[in-house]
Amino acid sequence: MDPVLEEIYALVVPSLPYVAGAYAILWIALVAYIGMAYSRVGRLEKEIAVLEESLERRGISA
Amino acid sequence: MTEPATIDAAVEVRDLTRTFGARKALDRVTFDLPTGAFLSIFGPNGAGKTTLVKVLTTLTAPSKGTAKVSGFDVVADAVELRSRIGLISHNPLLYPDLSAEENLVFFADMYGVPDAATRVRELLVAVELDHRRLDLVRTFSRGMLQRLSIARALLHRPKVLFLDEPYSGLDPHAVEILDHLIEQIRADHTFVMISHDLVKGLALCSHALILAKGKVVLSAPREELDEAEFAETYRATVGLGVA
Amino acid sequence: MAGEARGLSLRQFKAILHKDIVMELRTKEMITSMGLYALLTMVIYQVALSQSGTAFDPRNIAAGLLWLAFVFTSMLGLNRSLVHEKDQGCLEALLLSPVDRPVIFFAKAIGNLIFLLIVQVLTIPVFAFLFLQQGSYAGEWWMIPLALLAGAIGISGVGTLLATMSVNTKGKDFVLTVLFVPLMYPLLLAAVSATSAAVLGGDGSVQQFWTGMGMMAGFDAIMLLASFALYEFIVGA
Amino acid sequence: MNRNILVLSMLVLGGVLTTVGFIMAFFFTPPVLGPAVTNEVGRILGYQPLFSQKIFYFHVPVALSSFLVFFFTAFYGVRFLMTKEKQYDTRAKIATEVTLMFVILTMATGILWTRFEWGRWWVWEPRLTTYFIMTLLVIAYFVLRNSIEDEERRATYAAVFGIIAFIDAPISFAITRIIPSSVHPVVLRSGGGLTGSQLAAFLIGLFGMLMIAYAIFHTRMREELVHDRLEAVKAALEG
Repeated sequence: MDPVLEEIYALVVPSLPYVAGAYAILWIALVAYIGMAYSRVGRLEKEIAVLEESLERRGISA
Repeated sequence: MTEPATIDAAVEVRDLTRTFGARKALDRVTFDLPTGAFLSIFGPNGAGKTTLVKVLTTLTAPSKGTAKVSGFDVVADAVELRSRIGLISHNPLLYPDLSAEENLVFFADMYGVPDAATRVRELLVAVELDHRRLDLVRTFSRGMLQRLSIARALLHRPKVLFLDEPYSGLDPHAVEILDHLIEQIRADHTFVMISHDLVKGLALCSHALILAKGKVVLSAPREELDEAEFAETYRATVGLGVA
Repeated sequence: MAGEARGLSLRQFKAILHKDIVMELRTKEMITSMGLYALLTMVIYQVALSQSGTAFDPRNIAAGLLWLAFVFTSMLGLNRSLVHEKDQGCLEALLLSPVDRPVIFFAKAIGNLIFLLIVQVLTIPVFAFLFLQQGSYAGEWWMIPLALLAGAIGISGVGTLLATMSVNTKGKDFVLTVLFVPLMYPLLLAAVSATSAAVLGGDGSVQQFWTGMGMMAGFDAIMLLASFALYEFIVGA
Repeated sequence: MNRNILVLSMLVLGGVLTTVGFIMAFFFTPPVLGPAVTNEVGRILGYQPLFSQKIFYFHVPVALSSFLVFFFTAFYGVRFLMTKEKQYDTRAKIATEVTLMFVILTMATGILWTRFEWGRWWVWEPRLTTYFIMTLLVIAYFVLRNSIEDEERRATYAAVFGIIAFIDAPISFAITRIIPSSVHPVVLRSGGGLTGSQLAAFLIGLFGMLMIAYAIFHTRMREELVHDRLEAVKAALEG
């Protein structure tokens, strides 16, 4: 193997799992958190639409 | 400490509202109570009775509106107001590990009662607990506790007495004693009582108030009330349930 | 008018403190439970150190062990002192009287401080007797009470605020522990450092002691001020 | 609706900026040199570039953001105690929730770095210790909330504890550095500030992270508001 490359890999490769792991944890957690919040909002809004409809049918305004 | 110029009403409540988020514990409550009257507050659980008394005794601040007790505003003059009111609750509000006398002396100190020892002795005699004054409150029966807690409430000669379901959990004998004591002090005090017991509350009162969902459903002097109609209104509000 | 109000506040302060002390002398509930708890902790320490070998010098961790015992006993005591008020609704009766809320805070905090100091005074000789016999005490003697006092002030001040909160929650003592330990972390670190300097002595121990004391003084000042300012909200809620 | 669009664009922009910061960190910023080769006596014989230092470009933005968001817990706590309005309690609660999220992420990235650099999963090093305590404080905040039934009391206690915890965090930050401790290893770092492109990558990452924090906060806020509306409609229906 090219000695220069070897030196470079020796620098990068051992720490790569940790750097990649840190970055992955960060992004997966953030995306999951945001996604969950958005999906909950969506579900709640759907629920509200159903309820508001039945309110209208009963002729009461919320 | 100067008394306000005019004291027509012992309790004066105007548009009193107490909200937290969407929940309304009190909703524009308005009523007056003349000095010397006995008001019974009725209503289902969660109707706002306790909140109303908490606001009137300065333990909770109103969100909107005003309330005055004995001419003092519950927010602006809270400290003066506190020294003019007393509370008799279903809880004795006494320290079980202190003697009867120590309890009263302690509360006399808290109210800054002048010549505390004499006043305490005088009240112990009045509630017929003088012979037990050195005994720990822990050893007292329900009836004795009730008497002592009335003595505690009267220590600083309050103008207005608040009663928070004082009859709950009392045996018939203790009820009799309490009736008798209230009768004795009835003349020089204004009373505000929370009651679950329609018969008892109505028998004692000179004014009645029904709360439901934080609103005043009915507020009238005793003599203007038709008893059957009143009972009907009360039953209807209980059906309204918790606010 | 102002003088009159101050006179009343002083009378109320004395009344609450006096009442707490009389009740404690009568039941001896807090002192016995805290003292026994401290003794039991010593037994646990013996078990924990039983395999450490003869070369091990307990003096190196003495300060840490002592503060560990104080933290847990003080939480027990703090919880007790507020349960008294809560049990029969007496706290409500206190709030109904014309008393400034800070007076209640200071009276309860000083009461707790006194009980904690008593437990410390009782625990230290026992601890020294059980664990510190083989090595001689190397530091300056006056350092120990100073460090203990500075730590106890912080514990009783913030602890009174936290205990007033936790008696109104579902899991009283559990909630107190969860709130208390992380908040007290800086104080404990400084307290252990100062006490350790006092026990071990040696080069730089005086400087280490005063650094710890300074940190504790800072923590005490900031946290007492915050607790004092926020107590009214807690007690009124 | 405007608010929702703003939040969404902040989220997208935050995502773009953190990604740009990430790309810059890996492809454009010069590596930091650290002491690498030591002889038996521990003397440093040479320096080598530290690839693991790249964690810094997202670890520190998350850490700083967490502290900023924690400030809002205390800020809305004060606002609540002043006004007794429920909305400030909700805001404080969400701010603390976001703080918890960020603090845990700070710890996670920090631990991975420690594991590689020092060969241990956990070291009682001041920075990690402080964040550990902060995590416990934030968890305690939620334990406190969950153990109180009465809404208003819960809000008041949470506000008070939030304020005290926020005051406590910098104190423990300072004390872990000033009190001499025999536990944590002495860390040799090549000092000096960040160079131009390092600083740029770091700042871009930081701003991106702050935007994401803003977006998360408002998304959660929207969820709470919708939830409240739902409760109101249900109450109206039940008459």
